[in-house]
Amino acid sequence: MLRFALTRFVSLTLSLLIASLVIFAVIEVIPGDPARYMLGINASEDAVAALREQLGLNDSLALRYLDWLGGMLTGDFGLSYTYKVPVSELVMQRLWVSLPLALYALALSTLIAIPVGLIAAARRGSAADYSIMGATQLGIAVPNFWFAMLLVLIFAVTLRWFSAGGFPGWDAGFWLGVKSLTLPAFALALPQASILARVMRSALIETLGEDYIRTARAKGLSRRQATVRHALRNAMIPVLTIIGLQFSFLLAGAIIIENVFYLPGLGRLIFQGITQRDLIVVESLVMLLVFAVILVTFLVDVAYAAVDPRLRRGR
Amino acid sequence: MTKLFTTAAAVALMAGTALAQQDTITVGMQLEPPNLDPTGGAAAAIDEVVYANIFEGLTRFGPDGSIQPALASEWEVSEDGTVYTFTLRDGVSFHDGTAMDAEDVVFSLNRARAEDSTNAQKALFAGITEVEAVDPLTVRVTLSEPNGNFPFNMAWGDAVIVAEETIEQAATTPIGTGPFTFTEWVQGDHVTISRNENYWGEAPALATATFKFIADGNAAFAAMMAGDIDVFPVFPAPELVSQFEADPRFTVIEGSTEGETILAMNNAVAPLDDVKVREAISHAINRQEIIDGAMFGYGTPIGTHFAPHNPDYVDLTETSNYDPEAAKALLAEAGAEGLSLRLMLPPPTYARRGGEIIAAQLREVGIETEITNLEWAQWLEQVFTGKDFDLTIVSHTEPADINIYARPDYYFQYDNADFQALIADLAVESDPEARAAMNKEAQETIANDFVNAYLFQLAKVGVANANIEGLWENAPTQANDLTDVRWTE
Amino acid sequence: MKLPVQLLIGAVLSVFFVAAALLSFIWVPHDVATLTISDKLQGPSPTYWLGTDHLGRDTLSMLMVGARTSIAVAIVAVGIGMAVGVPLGLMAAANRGSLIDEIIMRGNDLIFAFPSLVIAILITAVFGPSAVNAILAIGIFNIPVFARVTRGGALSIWTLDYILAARVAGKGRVRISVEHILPNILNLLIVQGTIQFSLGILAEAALSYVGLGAQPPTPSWGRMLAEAQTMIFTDARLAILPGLAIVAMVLGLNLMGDGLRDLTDPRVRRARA
Amino acid sequence: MIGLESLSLSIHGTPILRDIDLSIAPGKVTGLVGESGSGKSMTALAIMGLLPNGSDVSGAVRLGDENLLNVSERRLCDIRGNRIGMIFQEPMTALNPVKTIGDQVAETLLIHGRAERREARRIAGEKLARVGLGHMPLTRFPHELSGGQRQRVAIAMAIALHPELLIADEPTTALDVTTQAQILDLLNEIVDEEGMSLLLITHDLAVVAGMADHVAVMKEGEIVEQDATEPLFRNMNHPYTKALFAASSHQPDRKPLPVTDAILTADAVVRDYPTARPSLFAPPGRFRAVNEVSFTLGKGESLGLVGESGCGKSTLTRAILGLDPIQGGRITAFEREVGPDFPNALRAGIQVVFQDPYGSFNPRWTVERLVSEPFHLMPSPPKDRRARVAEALTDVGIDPSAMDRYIHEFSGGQRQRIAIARALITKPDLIVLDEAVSALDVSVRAQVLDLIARLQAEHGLSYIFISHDLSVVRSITDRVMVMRAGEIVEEGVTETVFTDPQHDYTRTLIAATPRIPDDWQEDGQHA
Repeated sequence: MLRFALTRFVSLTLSLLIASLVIFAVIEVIPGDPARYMLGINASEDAVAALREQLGLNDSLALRYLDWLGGMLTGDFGLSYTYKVPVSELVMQRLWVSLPLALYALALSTLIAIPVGLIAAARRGSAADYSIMGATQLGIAVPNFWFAMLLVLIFAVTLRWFSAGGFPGWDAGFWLGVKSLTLPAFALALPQASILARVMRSALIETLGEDYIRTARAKGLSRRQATVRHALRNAMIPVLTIIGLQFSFLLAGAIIIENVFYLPGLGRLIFQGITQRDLIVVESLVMLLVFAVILVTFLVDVAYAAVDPRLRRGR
Repeated sequence: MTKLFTTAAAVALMAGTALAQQDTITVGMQLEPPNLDPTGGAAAAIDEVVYANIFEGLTRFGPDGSIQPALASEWEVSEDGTVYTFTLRDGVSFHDGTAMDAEDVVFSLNRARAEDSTNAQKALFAGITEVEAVDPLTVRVTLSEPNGNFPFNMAWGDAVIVAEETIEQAATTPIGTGPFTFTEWVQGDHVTISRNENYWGEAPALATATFKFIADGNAAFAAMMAGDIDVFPVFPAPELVSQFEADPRFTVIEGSTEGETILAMNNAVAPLDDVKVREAISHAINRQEIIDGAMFGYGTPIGTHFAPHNPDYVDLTETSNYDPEAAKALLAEAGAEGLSLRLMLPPPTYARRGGEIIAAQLREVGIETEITNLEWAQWLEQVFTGKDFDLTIVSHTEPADINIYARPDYYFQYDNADFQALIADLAVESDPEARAAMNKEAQETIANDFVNAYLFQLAKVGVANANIEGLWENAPTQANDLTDVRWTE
Repeated sequence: MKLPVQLLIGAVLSVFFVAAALLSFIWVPHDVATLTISDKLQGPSPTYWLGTDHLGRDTLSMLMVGARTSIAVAIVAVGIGMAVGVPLGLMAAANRGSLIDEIIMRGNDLIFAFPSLVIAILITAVFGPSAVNAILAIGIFNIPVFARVTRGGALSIWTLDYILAARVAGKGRVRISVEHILPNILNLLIVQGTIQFSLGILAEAALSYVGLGAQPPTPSWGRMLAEAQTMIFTDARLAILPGLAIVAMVLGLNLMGDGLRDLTDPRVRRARA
Repeated sequence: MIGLESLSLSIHGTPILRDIDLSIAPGKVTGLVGESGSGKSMTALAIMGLLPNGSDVSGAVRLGDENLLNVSERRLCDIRGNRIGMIFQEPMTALNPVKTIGDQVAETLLIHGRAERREARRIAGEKLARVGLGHMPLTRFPHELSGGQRQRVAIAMAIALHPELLIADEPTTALDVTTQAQILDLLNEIVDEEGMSLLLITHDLAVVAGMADHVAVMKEGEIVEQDATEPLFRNMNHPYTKALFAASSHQPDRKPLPVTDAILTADAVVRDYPTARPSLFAPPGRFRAVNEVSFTLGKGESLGLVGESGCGKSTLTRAILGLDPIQGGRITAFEREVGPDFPNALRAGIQVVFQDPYGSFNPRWTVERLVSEPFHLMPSPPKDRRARVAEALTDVGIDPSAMDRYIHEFSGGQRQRIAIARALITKPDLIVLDEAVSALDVSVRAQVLDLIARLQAEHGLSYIFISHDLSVVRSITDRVMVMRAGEIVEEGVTETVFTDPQHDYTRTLIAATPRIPDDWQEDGQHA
């Protein structure tokens, strides 16, 4: 296990290093001067030049890359150009919106998808199966931002059950925070739940066709017992993969939803960072997201091992 | 049944709101300020939060655009117009309790004009040769040449008075002299300010005010409707305003801004260096259609680069009236048929929607356009600095900025020596009547040269709870002065 | 053999939109480049079957031309993904376990690790927003998908005896990949292609919605949604119609993909027989 | 005590079983024999009530005074595992990979409420000991066990509640011959000691001959003949029984060819596989699959290679074909070293036929293209390509008109013939037959063996005949090598090796092979 972890660690570090190079290179070639953006249309040339100097934009590329990389290793992500606060502070603030939102959406999607997929697989070919499959097809086809618009229209404007968006902060009370994340979480969860339910169903159907299910039935297990005691855990492997992928997606991919509900999350921070040419914020955030994805992938691998004993000892 | 329930809920909600919000207010803004230091950035959102609320200058803009005393109670100009002596108010202190005196003024002005200054409007301070503290309540400013605009310059948000000890942290925790003190900033969501109990003037009616940032027009609408926002001084989606007009809970405040929205043309490159082509383009444009289509009727047509609410304004819209036939004739005359031009559009709605309409209108007279949407940073780099464009749409929101036409290196590259001389004279002229005449001449010159196609004066369309009074109607500068804002019930 | 119902429904929906898109090349009810501002925001009428938008353009015509944009972007993006991903996948499978396989697969993982929408935003920030760059952004993320599917499918075929037979017949890896592997994973690729196609339509809509896709005056469904967003309270039709178009097209493609998979998957076929 | 009465079954309208009458006597072993598709397994599943969806079944399955076809699903659950246990063919997939073997055995007890968790685990331990796995911790997972061990776990699960009937559906087909012998012994022992009935389903006549008290022969969904074992073998009243018997002990008619000079020589061949690195920075480990194997094959000779799975036969084959590099020694064919640089023209002299008639052909090619693929080895493909393909097809007994058809239109036996045609197309000197008849039913296998024998005589071919099946190797080879763990343990003239094996392992192999007693065959055999 240690060797497995070590090998993974080396390749993980290498991936991160390559990722950091790519990110830095891409972001540095984005046209647009942060200093001029900050000072606007009437700024004099020497004011812009002075600001460039102040922001360290006149240093060589290599120097700035190394600076950035070195900073990150010591946990110092630098100072945001526009906000003038440490990037880590900005990120932490936003993370307290994005992370709960991602987890909320993931929980919703999992809680909806697993029972639904289970029912569809167990009653394969029944009316329930067909309606579930039809509904999930629809769920996958609906763009989540459009669904979000509809949710706002129904629940915020017409019914007024929820506010149309915004996030009061956790200080305002836990339930208030949860409430304001509910519509966005549903908007995010719908397509994810549809995908997950389908994966769950097909994985389960596949496992139910395995020989050991027949063995279990020959032992006297009922169809339901065989499904719950034998098929479910084996079917969890593909489901786990999707859950892992979805988490990463939800963390970073909520940009549009965050915009619809004007939530101060990571996605919006990236978007703002790009429009404001706050390069250091963008670089650090993208890097962080890539790191999160790689970490989640690693955790999913570990979770596999927990589910499947065949994977426990090395390779 | 459902309807009854909804209505009851709405009534309950409103009653609750009214009671709870007697002296607090939530102000909606489309853009979040990147930081809160008005001397360190150009973003309008900074001034919209801090101007006249947290920070004050020697002078200030009044709601009608007039220049009023602020931290300076009065000022004198020397005979030759080069020395300004400001008398400061007594008993003014910063929010941290330290007194504001002449040294702070000297520091603020010298900092803004220093060589390594990063002030976005450094030009405002360009003529200053010396700033002295005569005594703790008197400041003398010496200019290299007379400047009738100097009190006007000092009213800008970029010229507010700050303290040396606290300026470094102004980006995140601003400390000024204004009627409100900074309370908190939840990045990405809101800024809260509270009443300054030690304010030198009359204390404001509001105990706290929260600026909430909502970029999306829909969300802004929903938040207004839900009562999450009490006032949205510049509502981001004009197409939704009619909904508020129909609703007695709200008042719609329609005012003017200093924003001349123009179709800027690159005067230095062919074929736009030919005045006939520029004239043709000006005649090809139907302003009312743009105002209706892009701004849903909000906006005043203009024929030159000057705000219609200014007493010196001349209506020159007829010079460049909508006349596609004339446009075609002019193009033929200039030998410029079958033109294809690049139209660069920055992000605001007026530009993006207006651009589509203009493209269609130009097509009618035989000019094809290739639209490129740009972010502000790209627009600044490519269009504004790089001057790599044919046409662009932008609103010039700085007040009284016709002088930009005297800068031949300005992005639209209008180079007219007579006009430059005129503006130079204007700068040193302080007689109001002479100034008015010169302003008129300037307006006519650029209109007749068809430097740019002048579209409309950007309207300021705000939406507010009907029970709020004291809001600015117009926007002589980008600010949300909350000093006199109060609830009526 | 009986065609699966979902394949039929899917094919009908997809063909409907493709036909509308093709028709738009030769005929639309109203020219979408002409603005009739005096006719703005009209409801459905005999002149404008589905009404007009805020600039007085005919919604039906916009939807038809928008279908063209969506389909074109999605097809080219999938094309890029296939053109690059399939050879990479074949190469990786043919050299299983080698350094080249490792590099290709790690490269794939790396692309997967990047948040796609963020990268799309970055790409458009670098090159400017346009349909071409939207294609590029969507296409890049299609590459690892196809590489993976290809490699997975190819690996299982490489274990079959007829590959050994081909090697005994003296054929090299490239030749075997082209002659034996590719034709036998084609059904996999078609199914995946259909799915990626529908994802491409969703991605194009999302990118256009945030203003990074097709640029005006080119109509696109995502842009129509973005423009109609603030109209949802006054004229919900404008926000609902393009959304429905996206849903119907994506639904059609997904149903078709699933139907094709059922049709080509021998396991399902056996169960059906 | 279990009786099938006029059991008929159709699935989605396709008739599968017709009027099956069979009674399974208590404490006895009943054998059910038939070729693939004869309906043996469906009969078992019908007894268990585990038929697939769409099944339409009539008749009766009597257990005590109940007809299992009429009782509720809940009642069936009570009976399954409790009164009837069952084991299946594939030990590798029959166990749940994510549960320990102890839990899986204990589950039988738990599910029927016979014991509490702790008690169930104790009994599970006992039952595992009963099937010869006493040394195995209960916490092992199936993937840590060998195939034979897994089949033992499956048996332990099936007998945990001491059922009246145990159904074993091809329980040893997937196992090596020595393992098969052990499992069959175990089953015998259990039936004897516990007095349960065993329904043994197999395609192998020799297995039932050694195990069963009563045998039923199935063909196309019907029982064509049943009787006590010995009388049935002695009498063979039904022609199908006779045919089946004949095929299973078929000896192709062949004479050894005069062997001339060597065409293939292996000299101390070593083939290593890299395995996982033992530690992070250490070089990868090595697994020696073929260890210093040497032999010579003369022209016109038929050389057998026998061994159990994993002994290295297939690895050696791949090395001979020049598909994989070798790490030591050398292989010479036609006086050139076989390896990556082996010229194509010479490669054409060595062709191969694989085991799996389904995986051996690209399903998207026509037969013509499939058969002519080895022409790739020639510098320029022959002009008369179609004629050559037709010739090869005729040679193997396939009508040349098959040329434009696709492979899925052919049966398994026909496919193996086409595979042989493909091997013949370049007129090779040597054909490697890698388990070429192992996947075929006995009657088809007999025909293909005849074909192989005939072709050798007609074309003067040399064969390397690789198989795990000793009787087949015995019938078709001149010389045989016995391989075990990468090494040749015995080599010699086939008859000598089989009648007088020298090595212990060879003896074990021969002893483990089930045989029909010689004295039963007098009447039935016709060559």
